[in-house]
Amino acid sequence: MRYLPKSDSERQEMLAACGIATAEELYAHLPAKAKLNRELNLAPGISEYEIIDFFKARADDTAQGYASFLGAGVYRHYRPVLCDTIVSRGEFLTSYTPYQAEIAQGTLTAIFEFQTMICQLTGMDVANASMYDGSTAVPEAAMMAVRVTGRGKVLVSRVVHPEYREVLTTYARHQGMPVEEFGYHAETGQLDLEDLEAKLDRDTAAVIIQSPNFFGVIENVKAAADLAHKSGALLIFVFAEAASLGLLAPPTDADIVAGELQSFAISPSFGGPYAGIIAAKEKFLRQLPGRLVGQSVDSNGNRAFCLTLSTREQHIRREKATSNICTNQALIALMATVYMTVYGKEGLRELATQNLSKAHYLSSKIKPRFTGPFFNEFVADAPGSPEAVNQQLLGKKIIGGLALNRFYPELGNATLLCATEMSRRADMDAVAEAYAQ
Amino acid sequence: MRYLPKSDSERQEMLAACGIATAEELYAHLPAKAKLNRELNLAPGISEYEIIDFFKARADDTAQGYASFLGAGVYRHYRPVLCDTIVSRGEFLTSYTPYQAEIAQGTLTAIFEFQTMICQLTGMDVANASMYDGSTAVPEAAMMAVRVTGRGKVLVSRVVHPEYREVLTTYARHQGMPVEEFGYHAETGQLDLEDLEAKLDRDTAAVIIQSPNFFGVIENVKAAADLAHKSGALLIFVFAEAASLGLLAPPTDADIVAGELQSFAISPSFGGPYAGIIAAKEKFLRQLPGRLVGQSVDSNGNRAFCLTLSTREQHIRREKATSNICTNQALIALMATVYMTVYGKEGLRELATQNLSKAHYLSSKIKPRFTGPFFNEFVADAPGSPEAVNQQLLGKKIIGGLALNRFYPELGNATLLCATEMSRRADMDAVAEAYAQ
Amino acid sequence: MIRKVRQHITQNEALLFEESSPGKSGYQLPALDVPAVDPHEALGGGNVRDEIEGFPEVSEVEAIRHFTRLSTWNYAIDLGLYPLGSCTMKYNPRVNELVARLDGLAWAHPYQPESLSQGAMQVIADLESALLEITGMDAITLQPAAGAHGELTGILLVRAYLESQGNPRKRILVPDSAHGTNPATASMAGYAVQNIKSNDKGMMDVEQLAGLLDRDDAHDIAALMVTNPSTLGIFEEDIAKVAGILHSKGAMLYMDGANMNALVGLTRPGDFGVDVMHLNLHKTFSTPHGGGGPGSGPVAIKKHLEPFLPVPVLKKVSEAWHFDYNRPQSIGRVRAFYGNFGVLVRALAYILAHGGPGLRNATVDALMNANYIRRKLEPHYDLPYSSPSMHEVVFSDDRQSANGVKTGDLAKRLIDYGFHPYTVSFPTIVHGAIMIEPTETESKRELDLFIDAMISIANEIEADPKSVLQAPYSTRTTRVDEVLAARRPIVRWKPDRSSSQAAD
Amino acid sequence: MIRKVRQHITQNEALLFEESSPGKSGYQLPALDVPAVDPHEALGGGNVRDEIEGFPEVSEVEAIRHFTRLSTWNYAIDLGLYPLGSCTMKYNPRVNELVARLDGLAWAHPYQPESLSQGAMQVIADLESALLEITGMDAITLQPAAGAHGELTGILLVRAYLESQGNPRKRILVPDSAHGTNPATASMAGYAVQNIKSNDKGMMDVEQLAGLLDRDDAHDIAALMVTNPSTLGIFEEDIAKVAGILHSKGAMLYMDGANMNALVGLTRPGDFGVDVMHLNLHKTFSTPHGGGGPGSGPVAIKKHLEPFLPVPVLKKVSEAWHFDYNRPQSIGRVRAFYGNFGVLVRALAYILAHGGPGLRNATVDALMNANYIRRKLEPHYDLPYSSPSMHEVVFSDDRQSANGVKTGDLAKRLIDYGFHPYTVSFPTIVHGAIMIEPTETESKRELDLFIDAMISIANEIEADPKSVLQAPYSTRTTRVDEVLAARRPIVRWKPDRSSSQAAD
Ligand SMILES: Cc1ncc(COP(=O)(O)O)c(C=O)c1O
Ligand SMILES: Cc1ncc(COP(=O)(O)O)c(C=O)c1O
Repeated sequence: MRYLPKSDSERQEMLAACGIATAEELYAHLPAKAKLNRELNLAPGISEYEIIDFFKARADDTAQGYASFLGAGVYRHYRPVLCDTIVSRGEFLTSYTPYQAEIAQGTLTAIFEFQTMICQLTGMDVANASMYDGSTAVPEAAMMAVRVTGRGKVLVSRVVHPEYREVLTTYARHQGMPVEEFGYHAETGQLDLEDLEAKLDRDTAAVIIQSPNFFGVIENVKAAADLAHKSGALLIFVFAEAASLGLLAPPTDADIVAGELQSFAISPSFGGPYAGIIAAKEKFLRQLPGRLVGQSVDSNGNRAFCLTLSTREQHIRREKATSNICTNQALIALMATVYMTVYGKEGLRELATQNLSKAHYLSSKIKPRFTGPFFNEFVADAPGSPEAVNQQLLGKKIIGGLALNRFYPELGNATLLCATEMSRRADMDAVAEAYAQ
Repeated sequence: MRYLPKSDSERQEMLAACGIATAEELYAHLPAKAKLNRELNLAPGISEYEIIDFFKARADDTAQGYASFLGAGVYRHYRPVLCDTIVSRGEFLTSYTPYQAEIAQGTLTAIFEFQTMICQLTGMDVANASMYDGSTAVPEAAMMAVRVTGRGKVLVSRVVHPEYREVLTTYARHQGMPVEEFGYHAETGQLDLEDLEAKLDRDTAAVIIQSPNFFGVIENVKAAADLAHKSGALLIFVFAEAASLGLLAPPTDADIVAGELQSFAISPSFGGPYAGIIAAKEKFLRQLPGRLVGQSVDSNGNRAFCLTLSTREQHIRREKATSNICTNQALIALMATVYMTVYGKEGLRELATQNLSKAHYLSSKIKPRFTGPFFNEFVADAPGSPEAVNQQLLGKKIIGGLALNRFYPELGNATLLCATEMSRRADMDAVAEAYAQ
Repeated sequence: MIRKVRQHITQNEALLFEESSPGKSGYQLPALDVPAVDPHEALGGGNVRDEIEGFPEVSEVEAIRHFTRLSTWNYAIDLGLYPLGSCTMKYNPRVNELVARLDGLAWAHPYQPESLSQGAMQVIADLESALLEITGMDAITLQPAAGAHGELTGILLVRAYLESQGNPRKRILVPDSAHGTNPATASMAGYAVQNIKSNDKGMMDVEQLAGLLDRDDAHDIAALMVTNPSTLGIFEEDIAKVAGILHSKGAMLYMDGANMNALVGLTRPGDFGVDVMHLNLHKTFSTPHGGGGPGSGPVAIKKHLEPFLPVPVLKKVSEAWHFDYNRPQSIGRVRAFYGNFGVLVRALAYILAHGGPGLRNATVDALMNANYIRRKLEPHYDLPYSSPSMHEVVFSDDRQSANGVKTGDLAKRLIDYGFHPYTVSFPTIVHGAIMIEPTETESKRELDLFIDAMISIANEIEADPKSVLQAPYSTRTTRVDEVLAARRPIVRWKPDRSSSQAAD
Repeated sequence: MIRKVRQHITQNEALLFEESSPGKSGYQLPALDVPAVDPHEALGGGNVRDEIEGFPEVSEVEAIRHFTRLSTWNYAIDLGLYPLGSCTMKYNPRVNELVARLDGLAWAHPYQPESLSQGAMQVIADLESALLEITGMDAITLQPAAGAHGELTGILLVRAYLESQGNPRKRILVPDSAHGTNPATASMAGYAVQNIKSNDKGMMDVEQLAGLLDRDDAHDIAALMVTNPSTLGIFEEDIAKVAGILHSKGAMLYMDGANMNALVGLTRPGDFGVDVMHLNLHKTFSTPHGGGGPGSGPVAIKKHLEPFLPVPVLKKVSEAWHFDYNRPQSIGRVRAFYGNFGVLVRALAYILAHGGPGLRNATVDALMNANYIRRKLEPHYDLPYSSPSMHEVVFSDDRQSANGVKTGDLAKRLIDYGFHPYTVSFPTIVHGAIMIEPTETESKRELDLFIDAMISIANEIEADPKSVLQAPYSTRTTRVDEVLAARRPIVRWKPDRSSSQAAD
């Protein structure tokens, strides 16, 4: 087998060195009853060529070649070639968590840069080395707020990504952490400040809002923060569309930021792997979940980096750890780091402005349902059932917007349409035409 | 511009350091009449995304998705993923000719291994670091024979690849090196030994034969070598299908081997870049054209490699050099080196045997025109005009065989059909069906 | 004599922020094909940010050099043996990277119509059934993003099941040799953790366990979380018996499958009483660790837990794959969408490459490599447990620490010999643990070099223990001050005050 | 102080042949879907080889490690400045690698029907017209595989043209600053080479040339081959006049365009009298050098040479591209098929990325970088020619060799500072040449580090010249004995006699 670097005679030599005659003796001690006395019922191994063929056939049985106006937490952004070039280097791809700092400075330095860029983007003071994704970063942030405030409850906006909220619910359920939702404003599509205010109480550890929210609408972060702070709760700011940070005011009024970086060179890949982050104010540093890289010096006094504050983590603190997270999304975070580097200060802004322009071109032809300002996606009512208009668009090799009744039954025929820098005018015109009927 | 690592203020600083105020002063000394007083009439630069789009459109306007039975010097073999993985490493991709041995041991070691593998494959004693391709290796080998023998003329078999012969003719024409062709046997498709014998004379420096020859037929190398040697000429053995060397007897009777490695992981790429080689008996070492890597030691006595015997080459010997070649095909040779490593001793043989089996499956359904033994291609007469049968196959997304009348008008409707390990039985059956009509 | 490595020159590199200068850039966007919108107008001034202070401004060539230079400071599987115990650092086939990047898979949006997602869903389905065959379990979810995430999912399944039986119970038993994620998980799922001691064979103590489960308060034991083979690399011989004891009290057996690479093709958790387990696809099924992730932590279960699986569950409805959300007893989602799909693709590619018999052969080679190392190093290092080793072997630094050299120092010295260290100080039940897992993808040649290095270091420690304490000597970064890093945490770059003043 | 690099550990690696053992393999073929053929039966026993003695037998993981380890011993543009004069080592954009590998281009067979090759032919056509615009010439062939190959093609065109005029003539004039390929080419094309001296400005001596062409035997001068800018980095100010003189005698002006990167967008050879020239796409248009190749050496010509172009010539016939072979005056083929197509793709991608104005900006930056270095190093190194520098600058080791340190030693010391050396001892008209070409893709930061290094070495040579002679000190391979290599050439591996006996 091509992945096994041994000849049979070497195997014999090694078994002899172990003092045994046959490979079977290596596992002779397994309880007889537990032993599998047959081959696994899986086909024999196939060649590289056949593996590629196999997956090409699967890939052909998808939406290859379709334009798409889906967003809703997963965005089609162009992926600069450099991102794959860098993460494909064996030194990054095939290394482990950088516990041995002296031979992991490459990874450590890159993560330190990543943490820095996340702080610069979000206006926070500190950021961790990554979470699994945005959806799991949200409950981790909530748990952090609970630890920090000593309070138990979290309030979450109904226009936080529905799947993020579902994950929050799953995590919260058995931790004595009640989760309550507050509504949105039917006209603006923004969170309902009055409802929030009404639900805030002395046991509220955190208020969780997302901006741009699931409807694509930009929230008034300061107003929400003020309300939260007034009752002693923290504000957790969630973002699902990282590209928006190139243009939108950073959430400096928040206490904790939990976000999803998929937009930064991470392919949609049917839902993962992506990379989440948690960033926060300096004072919450020791309550962060996940890995952190810190700056130090080596024995020659040269700047060097290492994993730090690991007394927060499961491998030291066990049941008292800030989280059980171990493996994170390092390589994906590196991809995002390369992305942020390639676009840089100017590029992220221009990119965001292009997204804004494309979405507003589309909204100039399809009336948005909500009046709040939006970035690169917005809600619009389909002329009839969303399924019908989408079916029609599929005929033109266009995947239309997401039908929202799945998550918001009250919205009837509303759809969520997203345009990015990759959306072509002609396709947008086709969508507009379908909506005009 | 993304490839230019300077800000405008840095440019100003640097110009100031040069003692000038504007960039124009850098070329103010160019003769006024020679200066281009307009912008180049080329479109403004485009983004990476647009570049990919541009070439995807070109790529879509080709035979993408077609099965093919073309060979004739360019073979469809599977390319193991490792080949691109390795040559994509910046350390190999973006380094220059290894003149500075101390920081080029990676390239040097790999070339040394390449030279060794070529010797092992061909049965020769020495091999160079690569030539442009097979077609240019042939005249270089001929010139080498002229230098070695002090004779002027070369005899070349008509079943050496026609384009190789054309290149030979171009090179030979102005060097006082007459090139004469000898024929092939109408029944076996092998070179005509009688014709060769008749044309050999005391001025013949070399006899050039190819095996498998352009008809796919395996030659009797020893017989040709004996004739050549009897009259004091060298035998130059040419191969265009390197995969055949996995199975066929190496040309140990030859004095010089000139070959094309395209079959070893090098994509057809509309004709190039490929990699040629010249290998030879030890005694001709100093007459080899092109670069050579040799083994030596460093000042600590460790084994080390460096370019050697460069007194043969143009940068030292100028007009007396063995060739004018400078840039060669190093990266492509590296690709072939990885290929030979991945397949290895057993793999090349199994690969060749699969090729043999596929071609013989096809020949079990389509009668070969020649009786000589063949490897993975053979000549067969089309039922009518080759164009007609090929047109019909195109309808099934199959590219048929090469019409030979282009090079051998005497062969009428003959076509050259090639099957490799990548040829599928169903496609071969379709070809057979078309030929059966 | 150090045969594996030599010293060589390496490029230094500043941080990106230090290489930036205003106006340099590495990108170009296509020209807009729609009218440009003024952000202030479209969004309102208050919503528009100022420039991102300190953000990188470099060209493409500087970006590629930056990360290429950084990369050369890393050790990696592609460079040699990476014998981190418990981490299963095996060769990551490159074809898997290629197939995961095929457009149709890489660009599949999780919300695109199911009719246009069948290929991707088929990949999930194929992997699910292969993993079920390998584990002998009844059902599976691929949603968890890593091992620890799988643990949480698995324990939530246990909890939901017990709840459905009327009582979620309170405690989870965790052997003292367990990985830190096990207790951390139990606690996140709302359980108290009770540690249980291993016996002198390095295995669970069945008597003790039986005792525990015989006590009156045993009805509040929800489950036992056991790693098998344990983190000592030892197969829990009494696992089936333990399962029986637990089941008799209505408690569940959770198996941490991080070491499943020792079992594939030889024995199946489903056949020895496990109710729920997770797999680490990034270990057993060789998806790249990438400097710490991503991973994937599928959870496989027995029938009785099936109603509680996270939504959605993949289901075939009239010849087409379909995501089923209508699962009233589900624990809910543990992650958005369907898991780390790109990792799933790689794991399936790995399974296809090996095939059934091949997976078993790989397991056997992994066992052989570990036992070969054990045999060769036993004369030089203390082996605290003599039970048979499976895929890894755990020594202690007992003999070396007598000379003042601890496992951590020894590990640093190993770097000078050209190897990544083994896992240091884990499992904690072995004092000064030296935890070595070679995996099956190491050649005899590489193992012999490693063994020589370990023996040579043992000899150095006999001869001159002090010399080892300052190691490594051969890396561009010498020993890093981790204490300083934690005492004065600097977790992000900030402009140098002096230089930023100068720039003002 | 060396700021650019530090010492670091690097993996050693034996040769593949030394790592092989019988039965290891890195491949698997799909199962045959046709009956297996017995080679002996199909071919006759005499045609079937024995096993390939000594050929590698390693697994995939060993293969990837082998080449990855080897790669780490290389310097590369991706790691830093590579200031080889005349070689134009500029950044190689990675998108170019991607587009060259698109299936439809990479798998295009040169003999597939033209109707199914239009996309590939369009690439050739687009590149042809861009290069014609850039050079100001009338027609072009992309067939030659590299610069030297282009030279041969170009001189054969001259020869064919002159022959068509009745006499191919006998001599080619070559300035003493020319690259070795120029005289070697002339000789391969059947011409005698006459070297001509440069004047004290480092340019061609027009008087001398005029004299030569005034002589009675001038009618046997076929052409002058001149590199412009010359290998001194100096623009030949009198080039148009020289062209005039040559033309007046029926001789041709051949321009070696290896340094065309100094001219793109500023001036065009077609506008200053050149009849024929080659380009090095792997220099000016940034296709990767790959450790020595591949390249591409298009030849651009004026109208009168067009009938002689190699076959085939690309032609548009009723809206479709077509290869025209019907060219009775053609010199014939210089290479099979249509040239190094994959390199052409990359060059076109480079041109598209820059665009017209962008290409000119790149040229200007290249000039600026060279002149910046010149200014900064002039106080420390002897500058033999004071004419304005274009894209490169040539110093001599005059001041350093007074202390016994030659350009070659200095170059080796530069390695310790973290840089690839400049071009050593070329052009030969400068004694102890130090030929520096930074290219436009170097940042000020990197140039400053280089300048510091060069100055520091100059100082070292003043202080302690001996210390420089043993450099480099920081590479895993110290100075290699090139004399030994040439005296006792070992150009292939052979099994060690002692060990092979042991194996017998
Ligand atoms: C035994 C054991 N359990 C659990 C884990 C956690 O898995 P992950 O890192 O994928 O979250 C690990 C990984 O280090 C492990 O070794
Ligand atoms: C001035 C000059 N002419 C010609 C050549 C030869 O070009 P190539 O190496 O592409 O054959 C070179 C390349 O080194 C050169 O620098």
